[in-house]
Amino acid sequence: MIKYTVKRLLQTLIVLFGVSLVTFVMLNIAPGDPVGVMLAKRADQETIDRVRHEMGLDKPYTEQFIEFIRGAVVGDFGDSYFQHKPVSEILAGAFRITASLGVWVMLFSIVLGLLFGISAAVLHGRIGDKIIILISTLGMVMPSFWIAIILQIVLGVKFKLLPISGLQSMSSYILPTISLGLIYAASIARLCRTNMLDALNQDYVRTARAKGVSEFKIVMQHGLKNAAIPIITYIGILIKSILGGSVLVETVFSIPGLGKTMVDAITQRDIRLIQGCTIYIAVVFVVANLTIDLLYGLLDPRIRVTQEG
Amino acid sequence: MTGSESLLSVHKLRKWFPVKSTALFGEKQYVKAVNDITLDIRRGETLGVVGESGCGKTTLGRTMIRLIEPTGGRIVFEGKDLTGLNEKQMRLMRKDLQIMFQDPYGSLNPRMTVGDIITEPYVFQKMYTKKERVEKAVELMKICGLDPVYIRRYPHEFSGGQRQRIGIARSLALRPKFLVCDEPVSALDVSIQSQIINLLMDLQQEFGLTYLFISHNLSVVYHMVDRIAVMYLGNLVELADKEELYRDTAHPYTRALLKSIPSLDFREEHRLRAALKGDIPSPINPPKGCVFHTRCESCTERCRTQTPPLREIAPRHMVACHLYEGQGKLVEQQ
Amino acid sequence: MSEKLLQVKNLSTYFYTDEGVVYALDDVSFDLEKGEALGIVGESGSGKSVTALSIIRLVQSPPGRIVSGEVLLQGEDLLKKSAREMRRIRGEKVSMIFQEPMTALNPVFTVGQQIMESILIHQHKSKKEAREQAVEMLRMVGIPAPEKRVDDYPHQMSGGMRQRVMIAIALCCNPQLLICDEPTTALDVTIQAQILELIRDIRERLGTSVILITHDLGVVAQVADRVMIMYAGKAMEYGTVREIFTDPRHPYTAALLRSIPVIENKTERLHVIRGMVPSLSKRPEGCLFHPRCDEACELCRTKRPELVTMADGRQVRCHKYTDEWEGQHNDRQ
Amino acid sequence: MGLLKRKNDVYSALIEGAEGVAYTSFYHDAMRRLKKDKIAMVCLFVVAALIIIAIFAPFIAPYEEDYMDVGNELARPSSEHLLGTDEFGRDILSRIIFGSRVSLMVGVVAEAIAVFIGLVVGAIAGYYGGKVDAVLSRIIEIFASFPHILFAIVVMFVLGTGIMNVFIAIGVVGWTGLARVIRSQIMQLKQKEYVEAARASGGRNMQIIFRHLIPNCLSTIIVVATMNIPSDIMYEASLSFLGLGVQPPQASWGSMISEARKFIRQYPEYSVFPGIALIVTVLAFNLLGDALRDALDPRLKNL
Repeated sequence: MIKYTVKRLLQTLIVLFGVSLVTFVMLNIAPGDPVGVMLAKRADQETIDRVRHEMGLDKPYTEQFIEFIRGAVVGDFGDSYFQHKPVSEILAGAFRITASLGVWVMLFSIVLGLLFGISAAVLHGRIGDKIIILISTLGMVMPSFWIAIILQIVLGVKFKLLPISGLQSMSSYILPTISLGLIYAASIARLCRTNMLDALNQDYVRTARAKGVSEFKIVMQHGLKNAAIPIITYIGILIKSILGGSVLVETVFSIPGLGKTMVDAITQRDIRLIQGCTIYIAVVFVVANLTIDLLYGLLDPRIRVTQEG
Repeated sequence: MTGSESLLSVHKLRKWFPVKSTALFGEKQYVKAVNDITLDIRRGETLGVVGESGCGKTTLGRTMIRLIEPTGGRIVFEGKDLTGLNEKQMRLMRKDLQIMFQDPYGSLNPRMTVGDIITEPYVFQKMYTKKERVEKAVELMKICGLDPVYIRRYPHEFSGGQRQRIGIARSLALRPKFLVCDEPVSALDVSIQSQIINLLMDLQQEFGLTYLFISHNLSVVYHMVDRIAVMYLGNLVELADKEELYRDTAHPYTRALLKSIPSLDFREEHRLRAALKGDIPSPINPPKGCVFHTRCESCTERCRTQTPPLREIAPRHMVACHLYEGQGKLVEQQ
Repeated sequence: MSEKLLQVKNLSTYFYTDEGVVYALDDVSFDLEKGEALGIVGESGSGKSVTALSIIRLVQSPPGRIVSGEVLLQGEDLLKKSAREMRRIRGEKVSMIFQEPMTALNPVFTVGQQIMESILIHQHKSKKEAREQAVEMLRMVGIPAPEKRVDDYPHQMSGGMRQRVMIAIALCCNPQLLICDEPTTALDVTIQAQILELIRDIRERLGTSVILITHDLGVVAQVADRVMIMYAGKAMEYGTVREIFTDPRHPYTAALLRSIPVIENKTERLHVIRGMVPSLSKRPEGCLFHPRCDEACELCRTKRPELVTMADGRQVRCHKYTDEWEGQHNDRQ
Repeated sequence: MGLLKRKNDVYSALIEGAEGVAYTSFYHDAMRRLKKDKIAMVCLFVVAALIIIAIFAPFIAPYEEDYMDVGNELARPSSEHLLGTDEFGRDILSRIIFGSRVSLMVGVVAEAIAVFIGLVVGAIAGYYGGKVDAVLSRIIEIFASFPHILFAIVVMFVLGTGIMNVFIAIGVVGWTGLARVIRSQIMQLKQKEYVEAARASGGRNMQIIFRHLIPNCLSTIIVVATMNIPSDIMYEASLSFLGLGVQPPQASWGSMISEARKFIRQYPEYSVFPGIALIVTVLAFNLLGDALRDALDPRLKNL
């Protein structure tokens, strides 16, 4: 188990370094003249050179990269050119908002997903299973931004039941959570159903039945415990998708989360902020993935308890 | 039928698989699948290799034809040392060394027709024109008891027994001299098993083949072979002509193997008694001294510390066991 | 109460697949005395495993369905029992072990938990008592240092050990009938000998009746008292071990015995049963074995023989032992 | 040797004999299974219809892509404009029809890029294993750490907007999933006995990869690609929705929904129509992917 943990930690460090390298290259080297892109020709060459010097972009790439890494490790991504505030400050605030929404979306999708998934597996072959498959397939194809707008029109504008923007009150969480959560609830349902069916077809379930164990206990204990392992690994991917998906929902409901910050930064061409945002989100995902992998090791005895010599 | 001079021999052949050691910084650990085995197979002979799972018989078969690269020892085929050949040279030698497999479903590519499967060796060795290859395929199918009309069918349309015949046809395509048969009948029903065994014996007659016949089923092996090599946890424990091995078995493990076979004698007094206690130890760190000592009734202090050398206690009857200390002469390891 | 523990009458189980109806088990009858061991022998696709699954009603439906017949356990017909009643019987009166020890145990539960689960369902015991009983069961099936191994996970054990755990699970509530579906096929020959010896000891010590399903006639000779030979879903011959091995009457039984390589006999070429095992959905007309039988004649090709009980109690499904056979004798190919 | 003598009759027997025998190749079987699945046939029909609409859009659409019916902006559905007009008076139905071009092209082109990269990286990592696999797996992990949408946005930012850049952005981001699937499949296939048989008769690495490994991955590639196309289409729509994908006046369902948002009060249905077109397309591809998986690889079927 320790070996598994250390190996994973090492791999994560490499990935983090790789993530920062890719982001740095894409934003500073690929576009050629980042400052030119940033000021979008709204300034003459002389100001461009001054800004380039100010941001230290005239130094050789390797030096810039080392400086960038030293800063990133400490959480300092430099200052946003347009907001004249440290990027890390903007991101911290934005992250709190996205995180609070993200938690609700995760809860919503996991609870709904497991509920539908398990019942579909238990009702396998009967109508219930077919209905759930249909609903979950439909759920997966609904673009989150489109549902967001429809909910806004129907519940917000027409019936004025729920606030249609911002995250001030609790009720303002409902619409964004549903529109973002629906897709993930559907994919968890499908994943859970497949894994449950797979687990219920294993030999050890036949052994359990030969012992006289009740169907309910077979599903809940034997089936779920084995099916849970792949589902937990999916939660890692879920976090990444939520971070991605929030871009759309935050734009529709104008919630100043990480996603919206990112889009605004892109439209304003604020290189430092874009760079900070991308790294920040990737790091959150990588760390979350690591914790889930370690959790995965605890849950699956085949990893926790290695083969005796 | 058995010529005198040796077709293929191996000297202290070794294959150790590195294992990711559980201890983080511990020294490298190995599964010693094949441990310094010396064997000599004569032209036209069938040598049986018998042993339980994890004894290394499959690895030995594949290492002998360098399908798996050995970690030590020498392989000599028709006087030529194969161990040193580079890939290109080895590829030419592949014509004479072939292999057939156990799993009728895993040994044939489901996406290729029977004709393509059998003639694929010609593609790799760049032999014959397209037309000649089809003729060869038809010829090989007939020899192996398959109706050539089905040449364009896919493996999933054949029974287990027929698939084994396709595998045999493929292994004969390059007219090999030496054939490794890795448990060719273990996955088949009894009635189909005897059909394939008879086919293999007929082919040996017709083409003067030399077989290395690997199996965990001693009675199947006994029927097919001239000599039997018994392996345990990567080591050769006994090697003898089959009657000699059965009549006066030397090594305790061979005796246990023979006694464990459920015979058709149903009488109460002859019924099976378990000959061996406990389980096969883990191959990662096998027992010191004689690997079998942990399960052997006549185990002595010497067995726990010293690895018994292979010695010839009777003409062409070798055994690696301290019980025969001082008898016969040591097999000198060239 | 009849002395017979189990009476199976005309049991048939068919599988309804999109390629057609598979007659996996077709009109099979046999019975089992208390403490007796019955060997069910057949090649793959002969329906032997389906027999066991039908008795204990674990046939997966769809696509499988028990179509007809009775399974009387001490006079009570299991086919009429409700699902809840069957759950009480499974593990308490009848239990079963399977072929693949590697996959038959749940990887995320310890071995002890899986034994205790059966105890806690059928016997009202505290967790502590159940755990002690589990350790006792592990000792009884010959697992060294059971107190320590009880908390091991299946992946920490060898194939042989896991099969012993399976037996411990099956026997922890002392059932009257233990069904073993090819229990030693996946094991090495020396480990197989240990498991067969264990099964024999259990019969002596606990008096449990055993149904042993296998394709290996040697295994049957070593453990069983009576034997039923199955082919393509039907019973071909039924008799005591002595009768079947010394005087095999059905051509298939005789051919099977002759085609097994045995070390002692010196024959050069193995006796072969020509052709292939028939498909269970497209079965041959007349006697199912006639395409592969050397003594087949016109009668065999047209009329399917019944299972006939002969004077000495032996049962054979072959026209040779019916009076019609004399007439047909001459025109055999 | 007796064999040569029979040469001619062997040959003639081969021709008249083998010809007559019907044989079902693997793909015949798969097609037969697919035909039995009614839903799959419907989806196949929908996808085919979409492709035809996309190709012949100029002939099918009642109006030009950017024809403005001045003075008739935000008109409700009428006989002239079946789905009404947008804020510039352009016919919504025609723009949806032209929009199908963008979506299908992105689905195909982006997925082609993703499949190419994924196949190459996955096959090499899977086949060679060891250090090569360790390095490539880390690279896969690095690219998989970025949320799909964000990475595409950054790529768009670097490359600039425009349809070609959208294809590249989505393609360059979407290959990690397929790479992982191919890698694990190649690792399994590598141990198959027919690969050992090929190596035993002198087959070179490249021959083995192309004759044995890739053909046996084909069904997985087809299934995974078909399942990815809908998400690619969704990503394009999202990018365009954020104004970072297809730029006006070119019609894309995503950008239409984004424009429609501004006129929720006057003409709420405006944003519904492109949404429905998007959902139908994505649904068709999704169900087709499921059906293909069941037909091509019965084992993958989740019962």
